[in-house]
Amino acid sequence: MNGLHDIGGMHGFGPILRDEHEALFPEHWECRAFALLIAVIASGALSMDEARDGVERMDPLLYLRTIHAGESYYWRWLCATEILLERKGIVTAAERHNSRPGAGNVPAGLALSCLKAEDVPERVARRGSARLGMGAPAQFSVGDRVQARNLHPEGHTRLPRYVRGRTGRIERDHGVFSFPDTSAAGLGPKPQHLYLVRFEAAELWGGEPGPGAVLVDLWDDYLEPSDERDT
Amino acid sequence: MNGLHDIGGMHGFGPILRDEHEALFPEHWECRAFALLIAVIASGALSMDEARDGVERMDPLLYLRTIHAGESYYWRWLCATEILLERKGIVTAAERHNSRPGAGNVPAGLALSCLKAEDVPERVARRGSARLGMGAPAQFSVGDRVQARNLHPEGHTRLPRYVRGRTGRIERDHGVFSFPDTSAAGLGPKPQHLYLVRFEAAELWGGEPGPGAVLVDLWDDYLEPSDERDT
Amino acid sequence: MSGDFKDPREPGPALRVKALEELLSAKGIIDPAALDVLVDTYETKVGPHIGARVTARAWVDRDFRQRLLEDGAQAIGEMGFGGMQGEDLMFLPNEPGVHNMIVCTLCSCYPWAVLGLPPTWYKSAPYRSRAVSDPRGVLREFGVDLGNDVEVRVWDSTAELRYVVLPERPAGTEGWSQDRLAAIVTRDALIGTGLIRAPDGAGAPAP
Amino acid sequence: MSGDFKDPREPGPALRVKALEELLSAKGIIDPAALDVLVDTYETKVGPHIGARVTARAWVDRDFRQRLLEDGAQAIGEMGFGGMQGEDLMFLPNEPGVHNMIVCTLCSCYPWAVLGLPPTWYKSAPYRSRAVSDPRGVLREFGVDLGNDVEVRVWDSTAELRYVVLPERPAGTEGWSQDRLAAIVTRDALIGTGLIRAPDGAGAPAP
Repeated sequence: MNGLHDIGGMHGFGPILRDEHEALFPEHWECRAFALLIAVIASGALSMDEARDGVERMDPLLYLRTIHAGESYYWRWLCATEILLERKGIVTAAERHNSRPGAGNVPAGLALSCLKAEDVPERVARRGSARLGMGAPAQFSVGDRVQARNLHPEGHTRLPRYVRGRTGRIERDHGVFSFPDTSAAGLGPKPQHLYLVRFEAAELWGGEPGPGAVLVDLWDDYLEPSDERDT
Repeated sequence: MNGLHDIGGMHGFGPILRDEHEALFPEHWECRAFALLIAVIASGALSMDEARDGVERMDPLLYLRTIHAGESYYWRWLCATEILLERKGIVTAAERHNSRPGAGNVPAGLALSCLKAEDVPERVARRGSARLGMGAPAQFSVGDRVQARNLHPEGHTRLPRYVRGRTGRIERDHGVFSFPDTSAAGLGPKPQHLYLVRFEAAELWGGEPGPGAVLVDLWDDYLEPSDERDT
Repeated sequence: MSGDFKDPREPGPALRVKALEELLSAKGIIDPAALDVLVDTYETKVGPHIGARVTARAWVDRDFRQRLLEDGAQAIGEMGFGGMQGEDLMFLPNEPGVHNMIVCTLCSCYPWAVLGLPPTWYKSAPYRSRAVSDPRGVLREFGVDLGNDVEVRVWDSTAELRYVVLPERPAGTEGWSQDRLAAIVTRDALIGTGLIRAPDGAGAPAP
Repeated sequence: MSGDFKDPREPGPALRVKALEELLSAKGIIDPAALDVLVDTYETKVGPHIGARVTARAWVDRDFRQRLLEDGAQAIGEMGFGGMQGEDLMFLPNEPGVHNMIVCTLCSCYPWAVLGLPPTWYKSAPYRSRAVSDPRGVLREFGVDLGNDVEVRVWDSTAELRYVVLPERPAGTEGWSQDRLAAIVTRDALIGTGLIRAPDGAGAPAP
């Protein structure tokens, strides 16, 4: 989705405002919104990919207020949680509005497991990799020149606009991961290789004052071979 | 400037809301903001390029409210007028704040001519072309394949992000026009050819349901020759 | 934090416009009476009826149509029209298999001299964002369902050229007067977001 | 019109979160007591002190450093660290002539397991927009002025990999204990928006 969230390379947002004394959760609701989304993900009701998709579908104006006008970041988590639980039929808008469960219940087929307080430490400390335990053919190898495809999907994607159509080099093969575009849409993990791709700053932005590069993790489906010569 | 105004190809703004009975200027201030900017441009105090630059430099949040949340379009004109008159030293922020002229006056060197009521009809109906009455070498000819440069200027530009790096064909040479990027920055007109460039929809957006193209007016400085084969 | 224009410490737009107008008037840069005339011009004189009359003439006058397509500003000048935001003008003829549509993705450029000031939707995010990337979807929202065999050309007004769609004359309007034809030309058809259909009983002779 | 969340008819976030929490609790999907523990974990247990301790050890223990660069998650696991938002972890060593910096342009991914939850500026438009296109300008705002001979590598966290900068050990800290070294490692240095300087009198023996 070409949304406001895809903000890399934009201008006009002014200086970086820092507050070294800010509280982690200035208002109480923020810590609840934070923990709520984590607990909902832990229950299996939704995935991180879906959560990101939910943030991207919140109203652009409110989204902008959370990144530019001092509104709490956790508005994004709250909106994403509401949007996704509604999409999945787990909490309907009517239930939210009435603040009480409706006649319907959690849809059959969702095997949810409630995260209990005593299991939180283990959950937070769990070290399992997000890599999938399955093989998939790798389209590229380290050192290959690749071009990011010029895709404009209306759904969730992790291919930033600023690299689309630009040429880079595979720096590392991270292994096989779930593909966010299909995963967020409920179409399954579509397992494929994820690569670390290095784009020279000059390739992305034109002239730069010194040497530089942006390194981005991109999936096989985002990439095609490049026939551009090395620079 | 890669700003929120450069919105072609974005998603997430919902349906097109139409009101067939809307007034031209729902609130009185809107008609004054409209006419004020036109009169200021007519005075020679600023150019259309500068006016667009001013809109792009207004706060992103207010800008978004005017394109997405029902705030008046003429906020853009009002903000642009304020920003530019201040930049040029014609009306300072202090003067606006106090609602009275300060000790300083219009900077010397600006030969402004006030648009009088009796001259409005002639001004509105004036048919002079915006083409410049001077020659400039044309880099391209009708039929040439061209690639829009991948430029990311921090100042005003009329090269939309969605065509950057994409390949099209020169359909028409409009003649020599002033170059907005330098004109808006007060660096002069840098006269050059302006072309109508046709980009196939599939080149811009990937797969499309039917044949289509986007036609964009682009200046010589935005373009380079393309060695891509015809499709 | 930056930029919330509803900050109660900030004056609203009415006060801000008034302050600017008074300051510029005091400095001799603008004449408030000229503002009155400008507003009146676009409220009462310049509007889509101009585009409708130009279109009707192009439908009945083959030579005019040709001149219109060659140099739009020159041709509408013959009819006494033209001027601001229409100095360099191209009319885009719809034909069987080709549909044209105009937009300004970067701001809200519009052929004022032919259509007056644009409607709010033309200046808003949903239209500006999707017209270039999903024109068929946009057209469907306007009730226009083009077959996938029709080529859609979207004209993004990035320079001082101004574009206007020249719609196809609907069947069943043979023998109509220019005035009667002008009455069925809509603003949306001239933007390219509408088609012109002859009203019921169109084939009947003019009353 | 759409989306003004300050619409007085809409409940504020506190009420909305409360409603969701109660509904999900009633449905048996979440346990409010687990939320308490999650909040406490990130308020009191997981934070940039972890990254500081890892860094200090990497500075004094060459073998650990090598393991850390080979598999960050595995190596910090030796120290009892790791977990959520740090399952796949790469440490990026700064060196003479190479400076690393992390960002997430698409959302706000951040190596929680090493740094805790990110500061607001990291999640905000000015940093996210400019880190990739103008990193030197961003660094200057943080008081870091890199020469144009230094290569700046910006790591945009678009996947589940999490990146952490491994800063250079400042001169004058020879012989310091790991604890003393950890105390000078800043969160910003681990993001790549700061450099670590030894405090005055750094060269003196530890007290």
